[in-house]
Amino acid sequence: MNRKIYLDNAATTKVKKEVIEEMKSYFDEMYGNPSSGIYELGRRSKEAVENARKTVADFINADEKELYFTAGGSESDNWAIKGVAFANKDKGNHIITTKIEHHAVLHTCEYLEKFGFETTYLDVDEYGMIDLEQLKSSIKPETILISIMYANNEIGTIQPIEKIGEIAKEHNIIFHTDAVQALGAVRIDVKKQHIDLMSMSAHKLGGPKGIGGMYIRKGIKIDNLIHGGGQERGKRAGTEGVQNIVGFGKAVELASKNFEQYVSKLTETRNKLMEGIKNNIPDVVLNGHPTMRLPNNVNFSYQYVEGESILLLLDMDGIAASSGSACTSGSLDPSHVLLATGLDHGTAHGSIRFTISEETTDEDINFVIETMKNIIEKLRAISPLKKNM
Amino acid sequence: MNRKIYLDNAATTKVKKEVIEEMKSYFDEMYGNPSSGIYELGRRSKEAVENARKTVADFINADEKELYFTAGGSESDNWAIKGVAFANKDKGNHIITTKIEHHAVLHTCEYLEKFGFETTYLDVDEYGMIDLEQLKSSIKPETILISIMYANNEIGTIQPIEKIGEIAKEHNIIFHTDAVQALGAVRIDVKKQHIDLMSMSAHKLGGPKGIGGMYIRKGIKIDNLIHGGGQERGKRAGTEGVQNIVGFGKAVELASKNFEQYVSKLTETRNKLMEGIKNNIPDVVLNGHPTMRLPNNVNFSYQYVEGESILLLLDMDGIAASSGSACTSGSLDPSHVLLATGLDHGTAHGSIRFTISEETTDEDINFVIETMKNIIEKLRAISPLKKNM
Amino acid sequence: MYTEIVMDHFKNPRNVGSIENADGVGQVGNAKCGDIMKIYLKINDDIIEDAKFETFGCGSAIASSSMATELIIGKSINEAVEFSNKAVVEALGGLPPVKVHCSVLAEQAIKSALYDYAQKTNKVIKGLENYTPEDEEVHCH
Amino acid sequence: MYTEIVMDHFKNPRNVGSIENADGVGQVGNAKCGDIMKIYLKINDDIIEDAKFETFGCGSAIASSSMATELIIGKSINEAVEFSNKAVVEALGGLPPVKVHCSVLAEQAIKSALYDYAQKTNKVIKGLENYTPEDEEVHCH
Ligand SMILES: Cc1ncc(COP(=O)(O)O)c(C=O)c1O
Ligand SMILES: Cc1ncc(COP(=O)(O)O)c(C=O)c1O
Repeated sequence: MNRKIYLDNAATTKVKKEVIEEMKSYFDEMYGNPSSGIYELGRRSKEAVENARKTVADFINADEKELYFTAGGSESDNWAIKGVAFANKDKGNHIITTKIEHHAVLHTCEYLEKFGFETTYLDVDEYGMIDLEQLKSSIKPETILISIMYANNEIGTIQPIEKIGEIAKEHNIIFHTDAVQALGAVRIDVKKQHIDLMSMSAHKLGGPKGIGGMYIRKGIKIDNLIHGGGQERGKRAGTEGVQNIVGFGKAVELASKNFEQYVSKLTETRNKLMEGIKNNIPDVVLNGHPTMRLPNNVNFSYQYVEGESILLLLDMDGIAASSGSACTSGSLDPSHVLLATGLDHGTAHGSIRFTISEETTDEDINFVIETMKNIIEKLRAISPLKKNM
Repeated sequence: MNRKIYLDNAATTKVKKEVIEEMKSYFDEMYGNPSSGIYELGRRSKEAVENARKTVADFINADEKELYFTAGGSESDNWAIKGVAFANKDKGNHIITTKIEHHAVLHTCEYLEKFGFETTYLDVDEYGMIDLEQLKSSIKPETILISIMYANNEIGTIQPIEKIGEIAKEHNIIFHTDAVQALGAVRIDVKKQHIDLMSMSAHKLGGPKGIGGMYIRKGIKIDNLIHGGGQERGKRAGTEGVQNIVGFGKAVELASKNFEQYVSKLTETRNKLMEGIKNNIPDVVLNGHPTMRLPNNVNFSYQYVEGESILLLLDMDGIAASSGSACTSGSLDPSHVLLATGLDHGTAHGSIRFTISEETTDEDINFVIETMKNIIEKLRAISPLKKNM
Repeated sequence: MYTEIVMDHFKNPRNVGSIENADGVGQVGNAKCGDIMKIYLKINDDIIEDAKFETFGCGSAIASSSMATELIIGKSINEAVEFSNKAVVEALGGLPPVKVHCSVLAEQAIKSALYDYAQKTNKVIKGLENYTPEDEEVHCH
Repeated sequence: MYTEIVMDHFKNPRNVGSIENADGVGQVGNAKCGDIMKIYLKINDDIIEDAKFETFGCGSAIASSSMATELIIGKSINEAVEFSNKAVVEALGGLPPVKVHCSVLAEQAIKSALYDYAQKTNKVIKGLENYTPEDEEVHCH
């Protein structure tokens, strides 16, 4: 079996050829430090960084002065939440987020308890959607930050970001959204959607690992997470990962071309996979919202079987997938996201996420459906749960 | 003038050919997320990260379990200082550092004032050396951290790290050292030198930008700086920059080969440049220690002239150098490091740092000396200061 | 992640299924923790003549069940009571630390099946005097 | 970073040097801030016939001095008093924001030289009535 089908694009993506090509010359030709603008090598690097900044900013309808590079989505999430909390603690100590955020948000909020901050974790419905009324009623005079993810990494559910932005704005509360999974999959407009802070990560859309971005609306009060040199207009210290920034810029540039076409093709392929599984395998539960979901995300729970064993059998057939988020595999707890949607533990344990890319073919889809059918049959045959039902 | 001589290797270095070669396959072949160990692509990435970890750990005589990857020196410095401060604030609120640290240390200490921490900034002598007696007498019952850089980025002075480590150990205080400039230039042994925490950065020794490391001795109490997923054994969240980590590992592997030979060759070349400038240009002041200095660092002040104009003229002749640290160029203040050594402002403004690499030839050195002679003459001819002396 | 032996027993698990009118049946684990193991024993003259299993769980849980049944078939009851998860781990060529609990589960499933046998036959099995099957309260490992 | 005009004036500064028995000499700035500008004026019939400078400072300080002297040679005293840093910035094709203060320094050096001329000749220059040379207290820009 030499076929390889990579369907874990929410964990990370292959770096695109054009991106690699673009990055190449920033290793040993234009290797200057962007802070060394006094000489040519330095200026070239600076220029490259600023070009990438403009590309990324344009893509989300931000001003390039509002766009900062970080080491990835986790750093951005930490920066947004700690930075706003510490800078605004004279105003209040209350944060609102959801039960289905990435750990980079959840664990940061937990950490802030030690500094006297309190967090309200909003519920989600069976589709992973928050309730705007609950959001409104959770707002207190001490609320300084609302952090709600754009699209969920496990189940793909897309939140009503613009409405959340409006509510935050009405109440004069800073609104952060983790758009790590949304960037390049959904049309984002930080102005229209009233987003104040937004986390991004390059490796989720064909860029390199270890580089990310943060949108910070002009005027937002936020402390630095990484203090030091004057890089990123004094807001994020550290010699810029120029080659990675260039790669991030290129990945965004590629994503912005034929964006609508790309999304609709992806959606079509995704639907084929979704339908195929639903129609060929009994006793499955779709996780996430049926329509308000990422165009690349397919997540089902397969009753009476456990996820890891499915993944292992998939791997033997050359298919890479994930059970919940990449971060939680290896852990024994079922995904907090699935539990938040009301799934019981047993069912949650049997969930598999396929996240496709534009390289995914119909042939791949058919092979995956067929393979899954066999795997689930095989595992159910040895499961003591099936019979009890 | 097509000659290009890069003498700003303390700002950043060219990525080595072998490093680029090693990184290559981690973009679009082995692009898996190391957290996705369930399938082969993920396992390969994980393996690559662990191999690099072992290489870097071995080089500093650490256990690989004590080595963590970060996004660079600045993140490591921030993590070390904030992490220890926040984790040990029940023990005390006092930090000791020096006046000549990198801004990543200084600005972090300043930021911590807002949380009730206090910092003592040790003086240095004219060579940039701290006084061990002053260190001892600065220790209070509330002292929880001593952070003293291994080698200074501007003037190259190397501190008596082992003695500092001993003092810290005697008093049961955590000792952090910023070894960003020292790694690959000085033999480091975290065990022998009683180092508890150590910051590193790959781009200073032929590795890629945007990746660094932190040594954390087993048992040291430290909070995370970046919370989230379980990467780096739960201590530093964020999808690993695998390709960059691989590059870091390779750069360290290369540095560890023929290390003594490399250092002695570098020292020899450096001495030629130092002697050449001293003997050919009048009214210069050597900055830093004459012998206890980095093997690649040459830093002089040229009286009556200003550094930026020297750099511009050097650039025209294809020579890249720096006036103080890369981070401070573009700023108007003279370097805090030079002022701490007792230099007056005028003299400090006229300082130029050359940092050589193993690629620097004798021919380069001679050309630089000749060029500097002409530049200094030219600028002194239009300086109003010269005549007043 | 897993040894070749683990992968072999996972891919081709031995002794899958149930035994009709088994002399002892034990089920341990629960869906909350993500693994349930059910072991069936056929016992004759104090000798375990056959063993079968059904498992809901990860790769190592399936492999552990498979290996455990392999190891106890042919053993006497007294030997089977002494049976420890270490034997499973060893026979599998090792398990990742986070997965060792799967082998513990196998040990418990066997004990539980022996206990069931003892109850049904009104025998006292040496070494099982103080054994009581896992209560319903859940402690995931 | 710098425009071509800045680089040209930096590389080949015009009017470098001093004027013996200058009619007016002004020095502003200080070593602490990293720039000192000294301007010498030769004035005849209220016309600036010649101007020279000596500068310790960064590239834009040298270029600003060079451009400023170019711009005021041939000007009347009244025109020179009105002379503003904006003219220097404009003529140089712009300066980076952090370097605009260099052009301010050039304006001040000229004013200071005109003041010196007024003191020496006991003239009152319109527009300079309230001018006093920078005191020694240092404010870096
Ligand atoms: C001594 C020292 N510490 C810290 C840093 C920061 O390292 P990085 O640029 O990798 O964040 C540098 C270099 O810029 C340095 O020279
Ligand atoms: C929704 C979400 N937020 C944050 C992150 C963290 O991003 P990174 O791995 O770049 O730190 C991820 C991916 O791991 C994610 O899916």
